[in-house]
Amino acid sequence: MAKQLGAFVVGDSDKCTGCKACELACFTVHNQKSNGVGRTVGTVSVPVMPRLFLVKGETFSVPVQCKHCEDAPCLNACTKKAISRVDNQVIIDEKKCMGCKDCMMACPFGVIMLAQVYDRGKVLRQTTGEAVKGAFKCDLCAGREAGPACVEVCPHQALRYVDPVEERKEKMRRAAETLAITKTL
Amino acid sequence: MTMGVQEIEDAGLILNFGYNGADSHPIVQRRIIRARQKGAKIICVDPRVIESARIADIHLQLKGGTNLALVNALCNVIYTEGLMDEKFIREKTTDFDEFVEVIKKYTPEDVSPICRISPEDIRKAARLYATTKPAMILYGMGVCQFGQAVDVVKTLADMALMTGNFGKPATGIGPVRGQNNVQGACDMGALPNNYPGYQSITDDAVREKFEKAWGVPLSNKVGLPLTHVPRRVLRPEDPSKQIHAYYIFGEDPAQTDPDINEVREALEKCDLVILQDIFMNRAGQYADVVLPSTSWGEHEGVYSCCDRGFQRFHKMIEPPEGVKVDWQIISEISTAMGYPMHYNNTQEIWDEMRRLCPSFAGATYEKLEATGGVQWPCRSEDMSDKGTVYLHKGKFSNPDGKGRFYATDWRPPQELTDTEYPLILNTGREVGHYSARTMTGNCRLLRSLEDEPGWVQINPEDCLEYGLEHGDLVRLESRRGWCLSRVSCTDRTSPGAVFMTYQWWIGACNMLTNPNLDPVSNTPEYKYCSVRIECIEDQAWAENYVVTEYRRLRESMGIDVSGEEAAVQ
Amino acid sequence: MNAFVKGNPDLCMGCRTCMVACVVSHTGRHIFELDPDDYTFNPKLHMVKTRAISVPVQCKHCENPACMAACPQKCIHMEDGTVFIDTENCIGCKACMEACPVGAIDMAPVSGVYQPDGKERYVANKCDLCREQSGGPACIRVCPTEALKLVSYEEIADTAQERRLAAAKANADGSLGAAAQAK
Amino acid sequence: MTKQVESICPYCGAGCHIMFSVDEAANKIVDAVPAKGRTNDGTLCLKGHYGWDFLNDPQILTKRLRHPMIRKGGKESPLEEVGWDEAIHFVAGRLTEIKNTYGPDAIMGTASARGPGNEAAYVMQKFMRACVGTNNIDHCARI
Repeated sequence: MAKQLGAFVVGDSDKCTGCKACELACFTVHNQKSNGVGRTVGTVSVPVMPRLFLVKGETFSVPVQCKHCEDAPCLNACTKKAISRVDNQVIIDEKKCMGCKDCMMACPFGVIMLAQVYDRGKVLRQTTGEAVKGAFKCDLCAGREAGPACVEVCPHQALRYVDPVEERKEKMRRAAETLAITKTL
Repeated sequence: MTMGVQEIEDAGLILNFGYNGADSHPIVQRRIIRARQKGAKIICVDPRVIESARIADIHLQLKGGTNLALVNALCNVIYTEGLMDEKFIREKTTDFDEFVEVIKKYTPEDVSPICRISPEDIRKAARLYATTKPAMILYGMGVCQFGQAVDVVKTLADMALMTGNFGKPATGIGPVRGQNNVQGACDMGALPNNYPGYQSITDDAVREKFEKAWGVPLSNKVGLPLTHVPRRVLRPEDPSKQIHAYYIFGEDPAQTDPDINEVREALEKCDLVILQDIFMNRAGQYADVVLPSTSWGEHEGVYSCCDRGFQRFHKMIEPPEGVKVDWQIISEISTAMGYPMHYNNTQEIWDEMRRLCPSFAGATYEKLEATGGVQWPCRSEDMSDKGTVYLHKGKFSNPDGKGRFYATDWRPPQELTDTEYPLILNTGREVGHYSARTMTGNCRLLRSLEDEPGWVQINPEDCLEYGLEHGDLVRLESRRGWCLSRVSCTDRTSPGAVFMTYQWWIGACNMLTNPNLDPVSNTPEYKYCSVRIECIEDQAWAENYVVTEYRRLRESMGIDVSGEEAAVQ
Repeated sequence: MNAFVKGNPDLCMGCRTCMVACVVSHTGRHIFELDPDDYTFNPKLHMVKTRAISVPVQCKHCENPACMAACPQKCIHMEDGTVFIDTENCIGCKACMEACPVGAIDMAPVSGVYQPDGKERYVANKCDLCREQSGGPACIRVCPTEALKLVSYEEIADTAQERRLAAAKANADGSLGAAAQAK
Repeated sequence: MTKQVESICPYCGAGCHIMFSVDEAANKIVDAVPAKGRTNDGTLCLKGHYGWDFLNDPQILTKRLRHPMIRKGGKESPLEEVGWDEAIHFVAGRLTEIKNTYGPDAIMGTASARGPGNEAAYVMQKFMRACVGTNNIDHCARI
């Protein structure tokens, strides 16, 4: 059956040690082609801008990123229609973005950021010389064979790719089996 | 059914053989569940894990098409281990010895490889049935829709005879009749070999009674079962026996008969096809004339429910303009053909019928109204005669008052699986929809719960082998036709066996089913034919086809589909 | 403490009357008054069928609901024994769906309400014990085999107490040996 | 004002009693609740509770037939609405013609195991036997 709900990545604060490998992987994968960022030293030619954000509190640390909402405030807010749904995932078309920041304000998770856009290591300039800035967020590494880089690289498997429909089926099956145990009441 | 539905929950043991109450009669299944709660033992015999199997003490998950081998083996164990009710057999039955000659050959060890059930389980089940009283047998289409249906019914009855499970409360054997008035249609003689009240047309005295009552000579030639119609239209052995007119009243053979391609061909070729119904249905597309009749709720009368219960139903709303009551339409056609028929109301018809049927004579409208309904036989009009809850009390209906044993050898279904068609197809009901779906299909809620193309249950092992995921659309083919369906990956069906429900137009499993008939009952072998699965690479095309084809079929039924958005991408 | 609806797989036959009842109950209107075109079929309990079990699964109205904690929009509230979602501010972010260990929350379309890209609005959907309807949970009322039951903490606590009593008695009988049973 | 009528569910063989409330002025059924029948004892299944839209002909799947229709130009031509007299005499004429040409056993009839009820089944088998003159009458208990 066609996918019904968008997938997303979620962190497990019990496993996460705050090492930020996920952030670096995310930045690298999204800047390999455009800015030649490789795996070795010396190829980081642009500022590091990950699309998931590690958050540390006194008692927890876990990355936070886009949930690809089903009634996405960012998509609803974007008057330029630069945000659309591709195979149920919410994707920003960075070329169309005017940098009006509505999506940033709309997102309740704070996972959309605005930053200068780089190409081949140099910042893109507008006709009047100012740097081009665009909104960007997690795109689930759309088109990447092995799926989200953050999930793949995390040394503690603290990040999980969630297909909510499939996971729910599994959880309901377990709940049904529990009901077979608690039927005595 | 020899017993009443209300008795089911008082049974000590229920042998639930080839019957899926949960999908066919949820309210009868309720009684089975209540019986279980009150401590009844349940033996479930079904190739799938149906609801009764889930709560059964013993579930014999036999291979499809091996019913008689199993029943013979069960009888074998009861006989060899001396678990019979000797007194009952001596006093109340005949032909026991001939019966024993046959079942002797069916030891659990011989039958085990045929049914794929261990000899121990066969022995355990037979002992449990024989030693738990009172025991009743409930069976359904899992018995009747086979090439060897009548033999299995009789041999199941043998089990009850061997153990004296007849003529007492919560015993006996019961086909739980499917539809709201299928028992009634049989009661009223809508059968090629019986007048109303199961009085045989070949019995001269009976025929004379009806000739006197109806004022015309009557034919004593047994008529045609409806499953022979396609053959008699397309390829009559004897041209003089060809069928040229088919008066279809309240049926949809183009949806619920087996091998629909052949049925549709026959309807196209038949000179005159008349459809009398409340909704346009699939057969209507081949009808030369369509007569609109009143729906349930717009007329009154009597239904017979599954356990011989006559019950009054009432008119509640006025029918739309231009629609007539069924018996009025038929009376007018009869009068126009020279046999005047005129009734003012259903009570007149009912009273005329009662005078001709001794076993229904006592079921007056007044009594049905006062008591909420009576189970026939009900012979005296006196209010004291409240009908009969269970049959065969004291004696059987055979002339000698005895139950007759009957046994025969098992034979496999007609169309066995082979390398080209490796899977067994079993078909059955959808709980949320009903038969040809012209009523429930027009109920938004029931349609939202389940809709085209319906599901095909496939075992996880087969899903793995074919590379199928739950929810994929798949194409199923048999020697007779093909259809699409959606994969339900479940271990409730065994490897090598798939199951579909017959309510669907796109997932029309009757495009696949085999019209092989039981020689006596002429019921088709819906429960067993061989099919193959073809995976569909382009799932997007398949999803699109389901939507557009469904819309095209609805449009051909006169539904305005213009408002519906474009196909699913 | 919160109550919840509990299904019993020994009584359930998988007929899903409860699921349809749930949809009708939440339209707030009677089946005969229901306009077939203006509601969405979003039952708040779902039938689960394994080889050995048929039973509906729905929200357990937990005392420390993971969903309530996970919701960024603070749509999920706990009030008079029920955990319910006020979907007005829901953005369909599925945090609650992911957080719920029972799988009791799914996303359901809101009929006739569309997003700018033409997709119907989806919001979180879970059992609210029919708090806005009279007569309590509709699923319990229609189940033909009374397989669904409204369980309160008190009842669970009472049962626990009975079990403790039985266990203590068994313990005492056991330690005294056969003599005790003979009495 | 609504009238209470206890009747029988039109769907399966369980024969459940249902208490209907009928708004006679609006000619509509407005409520259906389980009644204490012998077999259902105050319970119903999903069809008994919710299978009622069909009464108002919502035309989701098929359409309610409202007029007699005949394919005047033969099998391929469309069905045309006609009056009852024309339909009755068309059927009676064609059946008589076929009966005279090929004999009564060339005609097959079915009764209905569903809504019409026992009386309609009785009249149909009487029509096939007394008027047409054949025992070619059956119904879908067979299938």
